[in-house]
Amino acid sequence: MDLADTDEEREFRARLREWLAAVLPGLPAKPGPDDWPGRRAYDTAWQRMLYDVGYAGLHWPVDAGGRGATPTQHLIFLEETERAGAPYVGANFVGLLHAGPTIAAEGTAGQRARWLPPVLRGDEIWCQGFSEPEAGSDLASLRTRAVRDGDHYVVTGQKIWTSHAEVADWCELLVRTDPAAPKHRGISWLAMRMDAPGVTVRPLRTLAGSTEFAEMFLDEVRVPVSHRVGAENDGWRVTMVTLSFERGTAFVGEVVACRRTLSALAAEVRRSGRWDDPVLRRTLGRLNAEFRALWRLTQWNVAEAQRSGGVPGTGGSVFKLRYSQARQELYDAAAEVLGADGADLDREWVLDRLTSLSYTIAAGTSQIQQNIVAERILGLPKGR
Amino acid sequence: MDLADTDEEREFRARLREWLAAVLPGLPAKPGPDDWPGRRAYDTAWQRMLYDVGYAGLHWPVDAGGRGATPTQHLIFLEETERAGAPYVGANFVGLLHAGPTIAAEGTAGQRARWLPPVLRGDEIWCQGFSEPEAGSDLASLRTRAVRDGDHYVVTGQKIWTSHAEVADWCELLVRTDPAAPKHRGISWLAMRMDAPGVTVRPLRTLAGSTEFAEMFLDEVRVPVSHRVGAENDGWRVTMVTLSFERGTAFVGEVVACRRTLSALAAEVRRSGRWDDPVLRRTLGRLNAEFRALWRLTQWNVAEAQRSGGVPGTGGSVFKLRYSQARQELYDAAAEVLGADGADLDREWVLDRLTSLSYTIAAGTSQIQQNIVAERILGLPKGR
Amino acid sequence: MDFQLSDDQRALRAGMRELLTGRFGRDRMRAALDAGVAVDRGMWGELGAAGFFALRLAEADGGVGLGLPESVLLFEEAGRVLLPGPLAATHLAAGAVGAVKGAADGGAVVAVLDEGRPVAHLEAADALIALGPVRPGGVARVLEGDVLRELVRTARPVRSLDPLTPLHRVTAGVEDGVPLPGATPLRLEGALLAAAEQLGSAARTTEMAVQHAREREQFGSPIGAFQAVKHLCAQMLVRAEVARTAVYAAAVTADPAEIAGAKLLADEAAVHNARDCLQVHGGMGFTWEADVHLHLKRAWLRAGEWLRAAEAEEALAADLCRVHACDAGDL
Amino acid sequence: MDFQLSDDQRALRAGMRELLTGRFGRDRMRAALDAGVAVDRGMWGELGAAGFFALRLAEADGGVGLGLPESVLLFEEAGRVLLPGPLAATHLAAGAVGAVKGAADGGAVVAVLDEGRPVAHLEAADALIALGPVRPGGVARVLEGDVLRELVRTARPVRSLDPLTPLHRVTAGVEDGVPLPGATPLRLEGALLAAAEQLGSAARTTEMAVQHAREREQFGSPIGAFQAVKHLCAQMLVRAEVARTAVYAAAVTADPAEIAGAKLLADEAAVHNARDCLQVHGGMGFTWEADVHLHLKRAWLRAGEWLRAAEAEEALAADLCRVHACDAGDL
Repeated sequence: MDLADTDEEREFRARLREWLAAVLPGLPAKPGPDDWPGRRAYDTAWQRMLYDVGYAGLHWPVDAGGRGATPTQHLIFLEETERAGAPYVGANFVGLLHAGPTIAAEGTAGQRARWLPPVLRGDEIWCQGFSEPEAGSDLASLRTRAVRDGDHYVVTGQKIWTSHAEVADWCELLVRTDPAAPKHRGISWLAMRMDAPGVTVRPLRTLAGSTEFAEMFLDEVRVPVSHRVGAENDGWRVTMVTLSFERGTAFVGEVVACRRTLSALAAEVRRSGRWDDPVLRRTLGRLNAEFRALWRLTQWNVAEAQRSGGVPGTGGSVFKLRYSQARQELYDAAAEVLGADGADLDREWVLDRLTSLSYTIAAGTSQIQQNIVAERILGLPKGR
Repeated sequence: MDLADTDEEREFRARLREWLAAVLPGLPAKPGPDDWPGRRAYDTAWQRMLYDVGYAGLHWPVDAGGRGATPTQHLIFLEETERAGAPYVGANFVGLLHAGPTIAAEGTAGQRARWLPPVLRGDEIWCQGFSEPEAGSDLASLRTRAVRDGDHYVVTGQKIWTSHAEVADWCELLVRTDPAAPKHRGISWLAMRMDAPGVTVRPLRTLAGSTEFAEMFLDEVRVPVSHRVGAENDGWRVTMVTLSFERGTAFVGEVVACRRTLSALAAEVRRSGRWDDPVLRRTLGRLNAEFRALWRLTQWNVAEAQRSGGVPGTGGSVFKLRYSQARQELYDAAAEVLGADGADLDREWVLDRLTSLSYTIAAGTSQIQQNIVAERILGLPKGR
Repeated sequence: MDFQLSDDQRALRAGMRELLTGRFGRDRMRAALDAGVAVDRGMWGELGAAGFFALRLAEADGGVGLGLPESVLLFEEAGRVLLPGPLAATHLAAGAVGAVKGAADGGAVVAVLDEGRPVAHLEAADALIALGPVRPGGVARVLEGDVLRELVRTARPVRSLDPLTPLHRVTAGVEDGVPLPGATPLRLEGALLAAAEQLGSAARTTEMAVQHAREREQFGSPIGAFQAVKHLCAQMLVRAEVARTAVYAAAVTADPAEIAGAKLLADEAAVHNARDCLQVHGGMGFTWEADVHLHLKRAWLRAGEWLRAAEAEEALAADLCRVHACDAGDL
Repeated sequence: MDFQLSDDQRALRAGMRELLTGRFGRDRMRAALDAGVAVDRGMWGELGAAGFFALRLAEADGGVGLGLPESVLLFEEAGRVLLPGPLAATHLAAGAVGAVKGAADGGAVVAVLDEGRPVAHLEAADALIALGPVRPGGVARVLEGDVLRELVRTARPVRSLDPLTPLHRVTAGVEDGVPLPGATPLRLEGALLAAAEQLGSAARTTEMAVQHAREREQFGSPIGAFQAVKHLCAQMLVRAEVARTAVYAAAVTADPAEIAGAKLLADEAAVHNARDCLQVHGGMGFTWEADVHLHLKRAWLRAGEWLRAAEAEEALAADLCRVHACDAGDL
């Protein structure tokens, strides 16, 4: 068991720090949360900067245009960029972490050549059309239909929880191509242009008041058959490759950020003269244990993935169950620290408390995650 | 909404207090926990005292030899006896609270005349043979078989969690009389003499080290058919009458005792000089809210039963879910209060902490209770 | 003892539910939300006409002459439908005879100033009750007219977590204003009324979760058939019912420790149930269109008002130190 | 970074598991329980021969020359099988060169005296380590010979909650005895070793619950098919795995705050998992014959040893006050 950087990792970290220190001060101001074109421009410009110095697609395979970095190097990259306050992956998220890796793993040579380089350069933005209002936790019960018409699919249906839909060029879309097959067997994966006729995007307001997500209505949208990745009706398997990526290092930056928040909360408590309240103090102390452990669990999962050749283990569900709860406890503690200011949306942490509520729901509810842990890791019987 | 005693209730309470104050000082010393004959003698002597002054079978119907008291009077009786430190129902428990009410409700005139008066007088002790090792939460899957042989049943099987088996005269027994019927439809209720040939009792040691329960092995025990209460194969329905009694006022004395314990814990914290620890203080304060509310919930359920003519409502499951958890939290708090003495079995509360662990399991686990609340009160669908 | 609602109490509750269903149904609530108007003077007047504020004012003084238990039933109904506005403060002002003109009949809106906390509904308020400190015997005061206008002028608006509860930061202290006659335990009564609203919210989110669990199908059956969902709903009911008996009993006894317990448990029930309701609703619960977030935000706000968890727990701890607390016959 | 067990570490762990399975399987454990003999000198010697105590003693001094991570793996195995005796104290005594003769090879039994707490395994002890106060820099001492004998003579036996951990109350203070050379952070290392035992117990009760859930049938299927049971088991695994990474990382870094966090989370995992294991077992879990109560009782005891929750939380809170804690590169 070793937590120290290897020589190579130390070198990688040092160079990255140096580069970040040099370029971050020159970045323009961050656009506002509702300025979608501005956010796209900001996020893609950052991606282009990463591309130009060779950090783009760090964890992608070399033959897909990536750097073939180890999971640990990827971890270091995410850790250092978060600690330096660098921009997030933002609008590039789906392209870099879902659609891109899927195309890299399952696409034809032509598909890889067409779609991967623009993702790495920040030239094209992808969004995700998986979730549907009626499907929810039962993702595979999706109903959006694709009917073959010559060399096109004609797609009709409704998608939800699509981030960056307003500014995306492409959508990775799950559609039902065989309504008669068992639900997991009749799904196909398509790349759909967002400017195709029949695509309507409507912002979806969340309880936090923001429009971070959208609904997407598809009315006889024509998608070329050549834009299907993987075999027809094999889309569920194709997608699972993508989803396991999501659970690998998706929360690295957030755990680092949570630890920073925790220190800031302690500082705020001292500043406000309430450090002599042991209830508050011990609550923060407990959360310190929690987030230290979550950071170590991240490192453990990454090291495991590294040993197994990059395949994320089942540790992702264990991590997500605990992290989603710990994050909610962190912002409950923040509300305690804020006291009378806890209802002021302009105070730091108040909005985060609201968004933290989605963590036990999004990307597999805690109930679904517990089923996964119980059935796939512990081997308990299915059903009931 | 009224929490005050009516004139009649005030009178009842005053007389009871007066009598308790007069007789309790003259009681002999309590026997040790493993002195079963001594415990039987002590408990039945107390029952006889209650009988002689008219408190025996307070909540039983008058035509069964009881006093036909209201649920509120029964509540007052349980509250006042607990507060005065009077003996518990003890060995008389099954007779007075399970078997007796079942016979009163479902027995023939002859059965009532034979079995009820000795219960009220403390002359005969009953135990309960319902649970089986393989049945557990699925009580109705019991396997102990009764085969008809002329005017007898021949009973073979195994029972578990039988309290007072060593000193009981009778056992209320659930047996399977029709193995081919659906599980709830093939059960009968029998009164079995504990000295019948073929009955073997073996003490069962609990994690608290005590032998409060026993296993009972039945090897071709002959039980007269005339000792069956209710119709053959109708024993499940007959039993449910009994079980609903159990959930009515079963915990009144305990809630009163928990509130006393909480006050004693606060006194101990002050005595040991740790009252300036707000974590401990607030923990006790929160438990004060909890047990005050549980007392009010008891009163609410009793008042509801009184209005509905004595039938306990579904509030019993709500109460048991919360109380079993609160009781465990109370003794966790006690362990905090005891600190270094928390591992000393001779200190008050340490053994209680162990026995409190059974509360989320016995008489329907919390998981089963939540099913009951969800399905019977909230109307959520069965299954899965 | 008859710790159940009387027929009159049931009728009172049914009447208020009917009034609110007609006057502040979901469409109206959503319209108020979109318009950003929390206190509707017309509705305030109708509440006044229905006796919502004057409920405990003596009949001789033009009130309804009922007690805390009846108030609690009305506030529970208000909590169910997320009725906005400083209901408890106006109700309390109406009870203290002549304290604020027009409070009893719904002609005046009375808000609360609790030192160090933001003031809810300040701009709509015709008067403010400034609460004394948490300790017993603290004197409450009334701020009106010029004092109030100056306070409003210097107040700083706060972007409120709860869209139907506008908030302002004020600089005035509780020493300003006219002392309220008598030593009315305003803070305790306010805490109890807020607890009743929390109870109503906790009961309502339980119903919402159960309804959704019955209707929403996933994996081939209603999600309410899955134990995970079933048990979330069961625990919601337990929380609501335990809070209910605590609130009702505190209304009957008006005992300070009992009120503290009621506020503590009702706050927990409202917050926790809203969260579980959100969890049962899944992604749909995370949208602005679902009402569950409004219950959660209001519950969070109310938990910070009148008597907070730390204060309630301390009061309940102190209560344990009364000699022979359990033998004093008040069990 | 390679935060995974090395092949050597796996082999070490496998060897210890094999030794304990053969030497202290369930039958032996139950026999020790029935006989009331917690420390078996023969087994102690075998543990010594296997390097359990001398693991971290330098090879030059006759030890194995390994580090805290390896110790933690052995103690995890000990925790799995409920191995009784003052394992951590003897291990620590063996590491401090010459502190207690015979500790390294299992010839001596060394127990712990922590002021104000009962002493475990006093009668079996050849020496006592008296821990200094919780604050850093506290000096630990060794009590042997006449000092120890006088202490044993005046000790009062305590009827112990954990039947395999006899307890005594002693009157001596930590000022007696010979100061230990160096400022070895004994309390922290003891806390970490105890945390490793808790981790082993938490992992074991998870396995016990899962096994029971697979085998026990109710309502026509294994109870592990019901979500209520399934989710209890899933949360047990989460607790054990989070504690595992916390304990392993603390062993690698030996950072005081990290050790405090590891003890806190491992204590919680052991106690909570034992309780959930009991719940999954239902009535059978409440019997003396089931092992689950032994895990719970030991877990409760260990949670009170070396570093308790309140102390750990305070240490972790203080850690947050270090300037730029998150930017110091030790994340």
